[in-house]
Amino acid sequence: MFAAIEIPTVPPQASEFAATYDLFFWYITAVILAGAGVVFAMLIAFSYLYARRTPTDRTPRILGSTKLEMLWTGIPFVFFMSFFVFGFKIYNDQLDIPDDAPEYFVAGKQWMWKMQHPDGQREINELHLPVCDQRDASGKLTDPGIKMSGTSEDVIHDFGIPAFRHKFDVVPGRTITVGYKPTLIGTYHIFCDQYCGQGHSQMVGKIHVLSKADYAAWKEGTFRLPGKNPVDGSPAWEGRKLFLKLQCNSCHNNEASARAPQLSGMYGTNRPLEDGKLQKFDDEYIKRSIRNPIAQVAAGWKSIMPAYPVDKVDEIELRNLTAYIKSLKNTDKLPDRTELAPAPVGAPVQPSPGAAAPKP
Amino acid sequence: MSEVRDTIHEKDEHTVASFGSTMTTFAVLAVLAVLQLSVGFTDFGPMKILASLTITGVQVFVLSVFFMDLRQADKLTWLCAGASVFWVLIMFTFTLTDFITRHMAAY
Amino acid sequence: MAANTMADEPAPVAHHFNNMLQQQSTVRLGMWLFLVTEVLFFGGAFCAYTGYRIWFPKEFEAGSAALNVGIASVNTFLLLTSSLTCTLAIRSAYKGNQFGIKLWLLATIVLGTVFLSLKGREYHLDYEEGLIPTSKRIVIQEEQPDGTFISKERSLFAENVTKVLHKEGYDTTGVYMPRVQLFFVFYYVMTGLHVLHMIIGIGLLSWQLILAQMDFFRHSERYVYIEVMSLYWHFVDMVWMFLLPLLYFAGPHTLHQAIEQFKLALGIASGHH
Amino acid sequence: MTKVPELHYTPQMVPMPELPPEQEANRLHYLNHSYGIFSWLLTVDHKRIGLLYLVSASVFFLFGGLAVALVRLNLITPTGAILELDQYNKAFTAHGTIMLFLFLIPVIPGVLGNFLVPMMIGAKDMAFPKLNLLSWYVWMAGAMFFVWQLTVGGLDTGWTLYPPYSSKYSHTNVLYAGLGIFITGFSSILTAVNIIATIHKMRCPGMTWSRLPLFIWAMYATSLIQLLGTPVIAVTIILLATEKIFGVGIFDPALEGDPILFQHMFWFYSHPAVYIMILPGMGVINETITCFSRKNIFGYKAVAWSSVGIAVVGFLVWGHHMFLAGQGYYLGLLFSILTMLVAVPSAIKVFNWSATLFKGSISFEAPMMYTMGFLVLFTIGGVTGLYLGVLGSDIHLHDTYFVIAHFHFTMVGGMLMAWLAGLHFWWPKMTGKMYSDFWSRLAAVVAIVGFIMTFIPQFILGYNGMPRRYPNYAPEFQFLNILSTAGASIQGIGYLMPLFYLPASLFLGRKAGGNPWMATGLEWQVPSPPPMHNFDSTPVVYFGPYEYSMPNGLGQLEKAGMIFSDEESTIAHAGQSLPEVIRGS
Repeated sequence: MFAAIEIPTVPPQASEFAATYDLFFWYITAVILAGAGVVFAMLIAFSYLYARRTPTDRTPRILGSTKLEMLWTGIPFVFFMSFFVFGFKIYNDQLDIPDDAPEYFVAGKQWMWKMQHPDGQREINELHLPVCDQRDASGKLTDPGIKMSGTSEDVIHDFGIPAFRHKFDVVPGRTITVGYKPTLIGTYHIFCDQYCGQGHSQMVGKIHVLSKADYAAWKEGTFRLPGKNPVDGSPAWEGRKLFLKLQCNSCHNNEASARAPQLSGMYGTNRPLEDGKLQKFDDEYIKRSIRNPIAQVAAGWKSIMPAYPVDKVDEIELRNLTAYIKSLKNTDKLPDRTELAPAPVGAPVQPSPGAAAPKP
Repeated sequence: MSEVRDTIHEKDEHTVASFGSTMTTFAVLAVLAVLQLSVGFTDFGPMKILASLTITGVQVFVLSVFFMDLRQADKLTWLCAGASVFWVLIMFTFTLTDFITRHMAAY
Repeated sequence: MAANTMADEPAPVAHHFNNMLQQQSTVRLGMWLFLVTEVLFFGGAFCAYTGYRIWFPKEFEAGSAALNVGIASVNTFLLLTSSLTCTLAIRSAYKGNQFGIKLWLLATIVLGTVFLSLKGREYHLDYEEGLIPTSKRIVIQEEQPDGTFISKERSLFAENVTKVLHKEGYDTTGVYMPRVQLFFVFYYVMTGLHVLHMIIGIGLLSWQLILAQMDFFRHSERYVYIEVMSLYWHFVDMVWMFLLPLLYFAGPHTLHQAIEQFKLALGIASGHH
Repeated sequence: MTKVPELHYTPQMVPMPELPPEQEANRLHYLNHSYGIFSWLLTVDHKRIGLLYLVSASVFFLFGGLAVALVRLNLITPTGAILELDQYNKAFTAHGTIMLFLFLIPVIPGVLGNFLVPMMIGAKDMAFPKLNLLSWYVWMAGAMFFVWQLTVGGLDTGWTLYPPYSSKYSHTNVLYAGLGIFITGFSSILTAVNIIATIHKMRCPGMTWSRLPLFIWAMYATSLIQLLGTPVIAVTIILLATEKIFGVGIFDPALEGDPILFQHMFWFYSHPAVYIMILPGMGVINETITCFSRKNIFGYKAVAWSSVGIAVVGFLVWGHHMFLAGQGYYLGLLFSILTMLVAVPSAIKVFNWSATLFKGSISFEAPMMYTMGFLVLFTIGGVTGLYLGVLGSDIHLHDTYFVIAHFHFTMVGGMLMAWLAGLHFWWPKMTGKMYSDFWSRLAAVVAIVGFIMTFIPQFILGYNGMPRRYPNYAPEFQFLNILSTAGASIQGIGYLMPLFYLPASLFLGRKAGGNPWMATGLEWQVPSPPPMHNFDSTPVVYFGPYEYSMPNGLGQLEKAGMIFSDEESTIAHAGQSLPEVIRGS
């Protein structure tokens, strides 16, 4: 165990933010070392110079000095403010994320990290990311990097990647989005930093930053699924499968007797609600209507739809359903109510007429 | 030397309010309570909460100044009352700032 | 007026005080400091309440609409009167009127007790209507357009509160019941804490009454003990002044409804439907 | 009048007591005026209540220490050396809750505050002696709930009790612990009421606000925080308990609640609470550093008001615990800038203390050793706090060992050092006996060295991203963890040593005499142990608290500071002009 003692000194700088962060970190360190140095110098010097010589030492009656006190109130204050300004700047910069960045998704649950790539590819406790290497002439990174949206299915967790100098709490019931620009190829820790129960320290993972080529290859390697199912793996496709599995199509369909409103071609339009207000048909509205249908009922429809809490439709599935409904153009029909959920991956492709579709 | 030897304490010498003024205070409070109820029983829409809280504020002021004798209390007692209000305000300001602004932008 | 002649001789001062004035002002300050913590205590609850009310105004009004304002309205005046009577008790103590002390203290205790019993009745009514927050779920049969029945699982609380609200003629479309339940949690916690404080207050009053019975207040300087106790009592009244508009009158109510509800509470309801 | 001996002394040769031995032997004081268990359990004497706190707080300190011993041992290997996962979680939770609620918060207000506040301001007792005793019993009752929940399986939520974990997913004794927090909180409120009332209403003649010892200012600020903060944690616990017992939502997002609201209300108390813990320590340092450098405090007003400043601004910064918790962006901004403000008063204090040593006559008995330890360690703790108060730098360090190291530098390196300094400083006054100089100095050195060895590695661990509350960790962190554990054991020895030589001093120690340190405070002008009601006659104060450098020595000093039976000399010295004051040099 002690054969090769490993003493961590500085963690790898694996993202653009990490570089900025370390600059700031060492700036603070320099300043406070200087400040503390002054104090320690005073302590040492005085303890040496003014150590009690004779028991009857006389000491001058010094009550203080307004000038000095001003000085050591003012100077620290100025530096503290500089910390604040600098710190706020880097905090702010890492918050604005390019819109064209592909969105990865992480859902924490006791005690694992469930990740999903933009194309629907899922991983547990591991995440493969492409490195950012497009730079302009000045060497500035032009790669948009990636978006990382996170939420939790039970308690509060915290998705932390020391090598990126980055972490954020994943809070149940909310989705928080941050951005990464990995710059250094390698494998790094993922830690859960917010205490979440017995397995807290087991809730760790690895983040693999791969070159763009390797990333593509990795995709290739893991993406082809057995059987001939035409799975394209996108969230929308996953959503469609779910749409059938949950039998949303028994009400949301294109038949005359449909008991629920039309979904295709709705995205982005304003829909009238029963209380007369107009509601924009956006992601938020879709998600809300699945979790809590009666909150905003579309005009002219009875609120007969059951609610789907997190135990019925978890965060990732909710996201997939949303993606599917989003993807429905006016032209494409909703699956009609007789269409069954496709057989699961690996099952016989053509279900024999007798065999019912697997119900959830 | 008794003057010198008297310990330091911020003096606040009280007398009790006259019977008349006590009854007057009560009358005022009762009227305010009636007002409070009538506001409660009518529909002002969003103004309702403002109106009723204003009345409550007046009630609390009257009660504390006359019944709780802030009227003749010393600075220190006023400080207590003031401090409690101030700290409650601190709590409300920050917490509610979060409740109101979180949806605009959160980390 | 034997009391007065006795009040002339100075009251004994506690060993660590120099004079009566110091003792009195210290005792007074002590209670004020304690009230500061009480304000922050209720402040915390109100803060949480306000936050959620900002988020869910619709549901909180709905929840409030299901409450019994009749009892609340009457209680307001009971508590106000009790504040008056305990102020009068201080006055009698200051004047050294022993009978007055006992009379007014007793009056205050009685008023407080009536308040509590009415409050208890209100809780009981809520219980009967099933307005108790719970995680229980029930299965109900719901008729489909095609005449068939399908069974659905609903929250027990949601069903009950919907029933009550419809009875009150309140339109529950778009009201999300879990949030209404949140309102009711706050209703019970805040009124519960208030009731708890009233019980403690009545305890203090009774203690003072016993002291009065033991002629403790023969020295009129000791009126300060009744005063600090009354400070506490006034504070409890003050809390109620906030609870009334925030809990009971957050939603729509009418005087008629209040009267009906109060009759119902007394069991002399005249066809309350 | 108390006769103050000349300056020829070291703790080895403390001057004999003033009274002739035979009188001294049968002098009545607060320890020997009555005997028997009930004379202690039913006492309303603030000094005896102080000792009650001393005993109980020390016991709980051992409990907390035991818990952390398990934690540190477990961290020797990356996979956990001795404990199961949930055992570890319970161990660190026990360490946190016990150390905070049963030691750090009550110890200095309870022991030194009770013992010294009345004596320092020349009062016979606390304003409400019975309440004072009650608050000890209430505190013990609360403490019993902690002990009880430990015996029935412990608590595994961490002392922060964040829902929804604590309210929904943890099946340990959240309710007992919550009850414990609630009740001990009630006790600290009562103590605070008592101390503030005492300071306002019971000061002896001449003891104006500008002549109060700075320890009193610190206690005042502390009590202010306890008064204003504690009730909020109480109501928060009530809400949490309601959610847990009835399974209804208040903080649970699945039931429309908001977990972040809990964090707001929790930190509204718990951030000021860290100032409840450190301010009394700062107060002690003011007393010791002036005494052992024979100097006036440098900038009395600045130090006094910075205490109050910390108390007030400390309420405006709680959100810096929640930068990453998902609170509003604008709020984070606000809290970060306010945090930078609250750092300033602490900086002022540190600089003023260092400047106090200037041109002093510094001697290094045990209390001064601990004081020096405080100055060094607290400075490090303070400056490392800046990383965590800044939005940008907190992102990486949040919830890592960097945080652990930071607050142990302030809480242990600051508060615990100050507590030991105070205990050693006033021990002779409390017991009338002087402890062994050698062993006390040795203990101080051992503790400080062990401390540095324990927590410096944790800064590096934190910067490398090792999260807190991890029983198992990545193998590359092992070496530093072993180092830290080794340091912890050295530190532990340092804290155990006083447990032996202090009690031993009761039987073997020399008589300390009224004023072994030649200190100027009122409490030092009565024989030790002090008489039952502190002062035979109400003292009168004519000068500030730290007149260590009056001309022609202590003869005048004693008249200057505090006068007893003969008023004439008092009055005579009243008008006398002070030597020149070096100000604004």
